[in-house]
Amino acid sequence: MSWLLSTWGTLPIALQVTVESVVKIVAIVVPLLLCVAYLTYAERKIIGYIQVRVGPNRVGPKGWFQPFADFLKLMLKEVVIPTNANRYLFLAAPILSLMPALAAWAVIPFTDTLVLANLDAGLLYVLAMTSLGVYGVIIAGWASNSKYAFLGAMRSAAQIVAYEIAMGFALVGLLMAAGSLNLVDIVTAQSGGLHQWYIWPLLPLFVVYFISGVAETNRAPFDVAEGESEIVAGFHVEYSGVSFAVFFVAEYANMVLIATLAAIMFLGGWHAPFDIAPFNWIPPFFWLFGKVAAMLFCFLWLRATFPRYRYDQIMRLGWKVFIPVTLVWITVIGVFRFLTPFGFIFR
Amino acid sequence: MDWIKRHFKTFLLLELLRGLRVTGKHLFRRKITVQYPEEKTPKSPRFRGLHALRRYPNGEERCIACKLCEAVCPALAITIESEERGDGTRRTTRYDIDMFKCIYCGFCEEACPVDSIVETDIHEFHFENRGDNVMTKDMLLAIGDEYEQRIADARRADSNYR
Amino acid sequence: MITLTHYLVLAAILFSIAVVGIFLNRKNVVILLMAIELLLLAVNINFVAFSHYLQDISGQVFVFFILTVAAAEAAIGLAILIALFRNRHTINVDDLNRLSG
Amino acid sequence: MTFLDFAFYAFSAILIFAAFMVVTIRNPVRAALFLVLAFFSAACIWITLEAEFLAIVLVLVYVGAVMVLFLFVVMMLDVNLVQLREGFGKYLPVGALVALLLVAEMVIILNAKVFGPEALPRPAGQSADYSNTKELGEILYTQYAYPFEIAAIILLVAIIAAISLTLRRRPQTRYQKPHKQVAVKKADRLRVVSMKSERQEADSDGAAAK
Repeated sequence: MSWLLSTWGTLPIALQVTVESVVKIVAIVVPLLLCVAYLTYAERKIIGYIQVRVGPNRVGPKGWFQPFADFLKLMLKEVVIPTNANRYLFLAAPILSLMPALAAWAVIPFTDTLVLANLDAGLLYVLAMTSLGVYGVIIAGWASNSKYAFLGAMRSAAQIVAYEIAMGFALVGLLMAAGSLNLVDIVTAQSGGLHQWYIWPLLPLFVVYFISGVAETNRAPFDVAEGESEIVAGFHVEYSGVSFAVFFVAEYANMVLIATLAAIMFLGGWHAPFDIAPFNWIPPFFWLFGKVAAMLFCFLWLRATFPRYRYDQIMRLGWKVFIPVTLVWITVIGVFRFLTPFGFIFR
Repeated sequence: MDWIKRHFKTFLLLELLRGLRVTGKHLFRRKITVQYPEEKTPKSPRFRGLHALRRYPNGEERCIACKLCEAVCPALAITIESEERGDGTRRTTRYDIDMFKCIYCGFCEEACPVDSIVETDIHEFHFENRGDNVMTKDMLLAIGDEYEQRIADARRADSNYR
Repeated sequence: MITLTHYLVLAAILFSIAVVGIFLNRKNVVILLMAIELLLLAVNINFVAFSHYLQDISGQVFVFFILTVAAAEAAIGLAILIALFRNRHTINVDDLNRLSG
Repeated sequence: MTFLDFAFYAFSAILIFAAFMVVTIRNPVRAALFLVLAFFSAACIWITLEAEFLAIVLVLVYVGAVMVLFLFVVMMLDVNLVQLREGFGKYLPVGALVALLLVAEMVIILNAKVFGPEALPRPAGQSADYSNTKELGEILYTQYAYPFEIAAIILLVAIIAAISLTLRRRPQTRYQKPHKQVAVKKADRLRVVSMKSERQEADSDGAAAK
């Protein structure tokens, strides 16, 4: 052991830093992928329960190994590349959609010290990374050489771009309240109990953010991008096997990301709702985990409840409802915080 | 006033919350799933599954090659050839049902004057090779022999309603 | 050691490539717009590099404004392009001569 | 070679390659994708210059929004590529000449000692609590407040211009008005009239039949 440590010390600094970063990245990505795997299981179970079924229960005890069975099946399937498809772009698209979904996790704080990169402009970085996700979709649709894939890609890209604006405005309101782009600072500003969480003063922004998040990840009821009844399966019709699995993982990783951001920004992150005895026995990380799980449950609950929106209604909701709502609330925050003595509400 | 009420309803998402309440309640309802291979739901005696050719109690095959079933079959799944046997009765030499064509409508069963071709309540069967889907006379008779008791019971249970 | 010259040369090369691009693709309006974006990017790199080496944040403010204006330019340019394509069914610069006498 | 040097050369190489592909490649969709790559590597280069905020904004605005717009337009337009490639070779000599001139002039200027490492050494890295965003914000909202507002107006004008340029009403198309559909109440459509039940007299009915 000591030998290992002394050898480690003799290695060049660049190598040390690289190895350390890689280990940290793996330490984030592997649990994340496990979460994604069990999110698919949870989705099938919860939607099953809501539909008065029991969901998958065959592979392993109570179906616990179902995600691995699914993964194995997808690994073993053939990756079909359509005729006249743009081969390189076709294969690059799934990676392009997964990469930003994972890259955004670099700045997500799990507790006040457990964060890979405590970036000063963390919120902006997350926004930038999530805005890259649209490329995977567009390229997949275009490179497939299929009209259904292309239509799905166009729909989904327009939808993602539209809702990103509402989402960005919701976050502008948040950073007006928090006065920082640093995610750790944002959570620290919410310490002290349930009443300090930003969900109360920023409730409209929270609702807009969450619904935009659902739309951004192309989840039901905003999943016109893959509306089975109209355009088969949207941008990933032509994908099979591993390349399809990567799209799938990217969608779920984005869901987890949106849920985590909602927990961090509006629900007090890793802080317990009450800073008294039974609550602060639980370590901070598990509070964050529990909040993320609750947000993810809402994702699934929405999917199980609402029918798919019509496309023009989605566009109307994004441009004509959400953006004005966020703009109004930003004005309210600004006026209250800086021009009236009630500014403490939004602090 | 009405206008205000409507906008309150819209912006508080009341209707959406009501929908969520309904699904939320169902989350905790008792599940009614039947774990199929282990548990099975009861089947009606009229269930129309795999076909079988029956025999009389003395072992003589019932089918007299009247070809009514062949004629009535809407999917043209049945093929019959027949000739005279040594004792002067007419019997089939070939009785094939293509199970891929068959739509399990039960018309053959209805048409049969001697209750020979019947549909049993067996619905769990499969084929492993191409061509296996065409059931020949021997196979159909074998099924009939094997499940005669079940077939007879089902017919008796349903006899009041025929 | 990377000096200011490195960044300036990089920007110069980028600028030249974009100029060549304008010459080469002088029929295709879309590529022309892209080449203009590249020109602006080269200029922005210069601004950021100067800002860093002179320790003056104003350069970055200018980049901020250039980004704003360039985004507006791209949006309007593409809108004009779509309007043109709808009416003339081409994006060839040579065919867009309705206004010449 | 430090990590910074390596990063600079790597991203510069990618940037120049991508820019070259943008102007030479045949397919406009691929050109747009290479432009995305160019912007992305430029953002990385800006990070080496400690301009994190602008780098992230470049990714957010350009890669995330403007290039998506470009891709949309390029994919939707059904352009005749062969026609657009005419004269590609014809203008190459002129273009190359201009480019060479440009490079030569810039090299002459850059060779001078003003930008050398002696005149302008690389500034020491900022301390860990330095915030590029904060510094930029402080100067942007004080000294550059008016230009900032003018930029906002320009963006607004661009939004309006883009919409009004591409908007077209198709008179023969009938649109649905979702907000009106949603707002309809039972009382708007259904009127319950209370009236006495009617019964036709048997004999008059019979008379009519005759």
